Amino acid sequence: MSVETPLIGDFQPFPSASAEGSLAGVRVGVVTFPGTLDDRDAMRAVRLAGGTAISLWHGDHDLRGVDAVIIPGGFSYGDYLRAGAISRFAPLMEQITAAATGGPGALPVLGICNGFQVLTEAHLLPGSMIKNNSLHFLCRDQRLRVENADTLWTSDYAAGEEIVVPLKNQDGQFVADERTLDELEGEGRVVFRYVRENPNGSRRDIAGISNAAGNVVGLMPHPEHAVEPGFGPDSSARGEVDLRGGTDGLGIFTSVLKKLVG
Amino acid sequence: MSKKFNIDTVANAEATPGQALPWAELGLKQNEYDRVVEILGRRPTGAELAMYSVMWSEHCSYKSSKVHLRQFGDKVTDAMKEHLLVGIGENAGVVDIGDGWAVTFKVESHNHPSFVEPYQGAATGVGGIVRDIISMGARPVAVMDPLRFGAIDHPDTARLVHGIVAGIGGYGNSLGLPNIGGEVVFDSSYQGNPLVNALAVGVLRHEDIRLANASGVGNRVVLFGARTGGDGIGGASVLASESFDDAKPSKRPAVQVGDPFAEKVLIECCLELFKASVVEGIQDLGAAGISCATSELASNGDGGMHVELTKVLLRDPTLTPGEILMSESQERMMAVVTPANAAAFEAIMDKWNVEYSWLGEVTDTGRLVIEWDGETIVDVDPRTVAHDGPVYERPYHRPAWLDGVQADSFQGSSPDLRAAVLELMSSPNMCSKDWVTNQFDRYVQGNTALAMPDDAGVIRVDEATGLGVALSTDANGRYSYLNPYEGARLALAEAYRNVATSGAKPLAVTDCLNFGSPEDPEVMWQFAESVRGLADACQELGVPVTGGNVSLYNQTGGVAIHPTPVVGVLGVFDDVARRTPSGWREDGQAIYLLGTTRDELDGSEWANLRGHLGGTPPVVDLAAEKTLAAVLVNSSRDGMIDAAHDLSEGGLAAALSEAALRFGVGARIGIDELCERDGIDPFTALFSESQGRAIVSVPRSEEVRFNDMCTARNYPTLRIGVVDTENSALDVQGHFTLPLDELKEAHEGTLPRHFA
Amino acid sequence: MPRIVVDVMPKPEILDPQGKAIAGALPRLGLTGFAGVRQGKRFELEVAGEVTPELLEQARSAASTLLSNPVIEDVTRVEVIQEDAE
Amino acid sequence: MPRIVVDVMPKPEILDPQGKAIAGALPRLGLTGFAGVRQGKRFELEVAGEVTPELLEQARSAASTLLSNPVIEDVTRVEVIQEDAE
Ligand SMILES: Nc1ncnc2c1ncn2[C@@H]1O[C@H](COP(=O)(O)OP(=O)(O)O)[C@@H](O)[C@H]1O
Ligand SMILES: [Mg+2]
Repeated sequence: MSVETPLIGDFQPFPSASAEGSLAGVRVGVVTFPGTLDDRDAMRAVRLAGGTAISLWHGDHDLRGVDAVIIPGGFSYGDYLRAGAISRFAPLMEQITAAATGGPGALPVLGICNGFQVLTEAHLLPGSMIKNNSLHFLCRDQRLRVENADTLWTSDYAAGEEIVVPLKNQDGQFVADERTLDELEGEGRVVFRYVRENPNGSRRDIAGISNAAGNVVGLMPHPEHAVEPGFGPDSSARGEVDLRGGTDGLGIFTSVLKKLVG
Repeated sequence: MSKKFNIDTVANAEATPGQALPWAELGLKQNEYDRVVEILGRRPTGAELAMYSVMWSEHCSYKSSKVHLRQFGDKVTDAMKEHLLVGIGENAGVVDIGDGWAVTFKVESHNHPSFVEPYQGAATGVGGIVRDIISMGARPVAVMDPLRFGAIDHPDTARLVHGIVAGIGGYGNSLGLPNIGGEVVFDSSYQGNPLVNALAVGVLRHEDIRLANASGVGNRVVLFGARTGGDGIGGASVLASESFDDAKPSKRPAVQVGDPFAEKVLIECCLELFKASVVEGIQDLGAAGISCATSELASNGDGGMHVELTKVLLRDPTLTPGEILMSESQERMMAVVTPANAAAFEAIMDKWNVEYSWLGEVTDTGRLVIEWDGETIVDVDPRTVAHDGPVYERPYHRPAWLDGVQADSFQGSSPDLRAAVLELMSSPNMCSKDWVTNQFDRYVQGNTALAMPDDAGVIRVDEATGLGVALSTDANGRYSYLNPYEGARLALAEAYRNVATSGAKPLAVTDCLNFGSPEDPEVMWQFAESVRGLADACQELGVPVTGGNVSLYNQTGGVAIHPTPVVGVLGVFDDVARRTPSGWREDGQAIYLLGTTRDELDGSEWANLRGHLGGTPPVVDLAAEKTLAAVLVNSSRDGMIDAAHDLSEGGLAAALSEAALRFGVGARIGIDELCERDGIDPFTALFSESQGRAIVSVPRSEEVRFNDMCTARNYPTLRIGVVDTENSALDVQGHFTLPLDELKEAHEGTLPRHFA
Repeated sequence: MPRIVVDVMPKPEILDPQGKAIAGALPRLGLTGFAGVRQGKRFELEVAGEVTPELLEQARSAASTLLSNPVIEDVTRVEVIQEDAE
Repeated sequence: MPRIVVDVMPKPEILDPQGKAIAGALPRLGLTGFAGVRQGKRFELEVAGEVTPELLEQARSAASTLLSNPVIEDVTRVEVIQEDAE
């Protein structure tokens, strides 16, 4: 059984942000677990980037033929026990794990916030997240540096480019042992780094990482909340002051669409 | 299998008329108990007593406030009803916002539980109001949280602030509801009685409105969501000892613990039920739990219901029937489903892994009959439980001390203005609330067009057209203390002005009336005056009250809180892209002050900082507020202004500081012409809290048009300065210059200093 | 270094959402033998020198004021552990 | 009802922000005798009947797969408790 996250009004069709019609042929699955919150936002981001968003249900055994998967943010299973710990055992995660580790041409997977936590719990990405140093939930606009612009999810950025996207979580402190951290650095697998201020104590200011093959990426901040003018952060790394005008996150979604078309 | 209780059946009640019952321990008065006996024509059973006692409590029956609250209905004109789809009396009111869309919104209190257990009290407060919204058939889309704490440096305040803020965030963030605004006020009158009000707003299509009623004889009644535990029935354990046979009852929890995850699942599950059209009516379970849900559903429908109580899934198997009826366990809902839809209902429950139990069915007997193991333990006319509770005309009178207080006007000597602005902006009530609001998710759902620290929260409803709503909540306990009638009108005026400042057209009102004990005639007077003031003001502004909540007995010992009528105003936007932020952005834009400034410092934040509370609050002129709102809404729609910020607590000094800090853009301001025009000194110009005022920034190209509009509407307007992006300072020429860095540090340092 | 262990559990009559979620997940892992789960906290207070009776008293006081919330939790144990093993 | 207790503690090399916050708060309560604090989790798995070796095996499996994350935590105990007391 696969059911869309119920809506009161269904998604309104709105014009695709992309002129390249071919991107619309790319199907990006967005997974909903019980307690997932940012699924509709991730779907909107895919659509604004020009692609086609497909809703995936955690209890299904079928990836519905999608070309890429986003595990969105939220509090799946309430974040009880540990963030992502229970979701990791969902039937759909078996499909995702198998498809994401399948060698060349493996499924591109992006985990955002809770999705990143699920990916570490599922051992698709190393390390783990513990409580923020402040012990508080923290919501703020966060500046990041794109350290690796060669992944499937970051190719629309230039290496070293800075972006501003919202950050919102309680368990956002990335930790791993020193050896793993060295390995991540050495292999260029640190994809995003906090700049100016480390909001939660993450080791080596790491905000996002990839697996060795580069198809699986996880990050704590929320690029899907910086894709639509008027509903993003107040600022952009491009410097202008604009009311909720920041769309620096859109590149994540256009990156994977273009890669999959190209 | 049900536990063996020595239960009190209807047959037993008839057979043992002389049996003493613990009605007094359950909070009933002698006359109330006598009335129950009269209604039933016999003594109640233990279970019936449980139902009547909770449903006739102040909290559920509004027995002290009802006679006053009627004015909200009585003073509604036909014109005000234009946008009302569902008015007062349902779980929440529903307002038409056009294009077939409707919104439902309501504010409620969770004050007492939050004092006992701040985190869980605040969390379950959010949970409760969100269930009200779901039960109307709506998808919740945002929450807000008006809060009041005791003095910032009191030893108990940090405990409450930490717990309550974390609880609001812990629950709301986990539900995926953006928090788009609220209030944080510190005042020693709330020391033993913090106020935790929570507002939720939801969105639905007109055709999806669901009313909580049980109609259709033979339709089935189902309870779903969390299991029923002993939550919230602490005081009712007298019932347990009455009827329990073999073992001692387990302990009853003193507080309720919320499970936001269960509620998030409940939201999605209910929306799927609505979408699939498999429920006829739906009712949330809050205070008074199953007693409330069954009696309200039955009396609002065909009038009868038959329930087998042993079917209720329990978390604690030692609960007695009376306790089950009274339990306030969270995250539960009750629905009425046709037999034909039962399987579809079950499939949706199974998909979301939600537990449910079929309790009974709708009947046409006019009776609510509840059985326990085949024996009748409740047989009542549900209307007598849900609607015919006692109504009191409590005595009230104007406090004798008020004359003295009102005569004691603020007499301050003019301070150094620069230092005064810094002091004001770093004070507990005027400082930045970022430390609080950064703990709330304002982005989730992707529809937040405006949020903290702007004047109103703005949510897009329709992605295709940009149709959306704006919301603001306001109250000023000091104003209400000085004059409760005017205080309530001032609260409405401010919320209305905040919504209009954001560019939305105000449409409807919700309110949460927080007061002391109604048994104190002086408090009762404050209450009566507040309701009268709010109802009158709603009529004058043409915005109806659609629902709300009353919270009484907010006092410690004999000392009541300041009367605090929290007012929430909802406004509508054709396109949220037109919303106006509070801060300046563009160099060279002209800054205008709208409205007239009088010497009105009584009850002000400045007087408060000097430890003074006396005199009379600022004058409210609602006709002027209406004109101001029209100016603000029209100039936003026609693109004449780029920023707007209303003047309220802290006056012009606060508004200028906030407009500058919003985007870190300064301005050059001149106040001498203002002083001359309004006949005031610079100190009054900056700190007076006269109403009906706002500052706006106008692009050069729009100045003529903007001035013409204000002149046409005959609204006082004065150009007081220009936006200055070059010089990062608030420069009040001839008086002082405040570098924004210094102002920001003063503004943002206060809460972290006390609580981080 | 000797440690004082403090165990804190949700009161039995209080809803334990975390325990409930775990209990719901176990069967999906094929672990069907459990009737319920409750999740509490375990604190280890490290002691620099010797555990004096006065220190144990301090630990008890910490347990009931800071480490537990008496409204919803019970302190179920305050005990000294000498070595790394229990 | 017998219970199986599972204790899970943060790995020593992982900074424990909660433990750190508690360690910082203790002296403010006048409790100055502790060198450090670590906060972990304690799970109680309720067993309906008897605790069989197979069930204990299930509990161990739950402890290592679900109840702890080996990247940041150690399972420090899996043990049967018969009565309400330890
Ligand atoms: N508890 C809170 N939760 C969310 N937002 C809050 C809270 N307290 C204050 N705010 C927000 O901070 C801003 C400033 O608050 P306030 O000065 O009370 O606004 P106003 O004077 O316009 O009513 C507003 O946007 C308000 O919504
Ligand atoms: Mg305002």
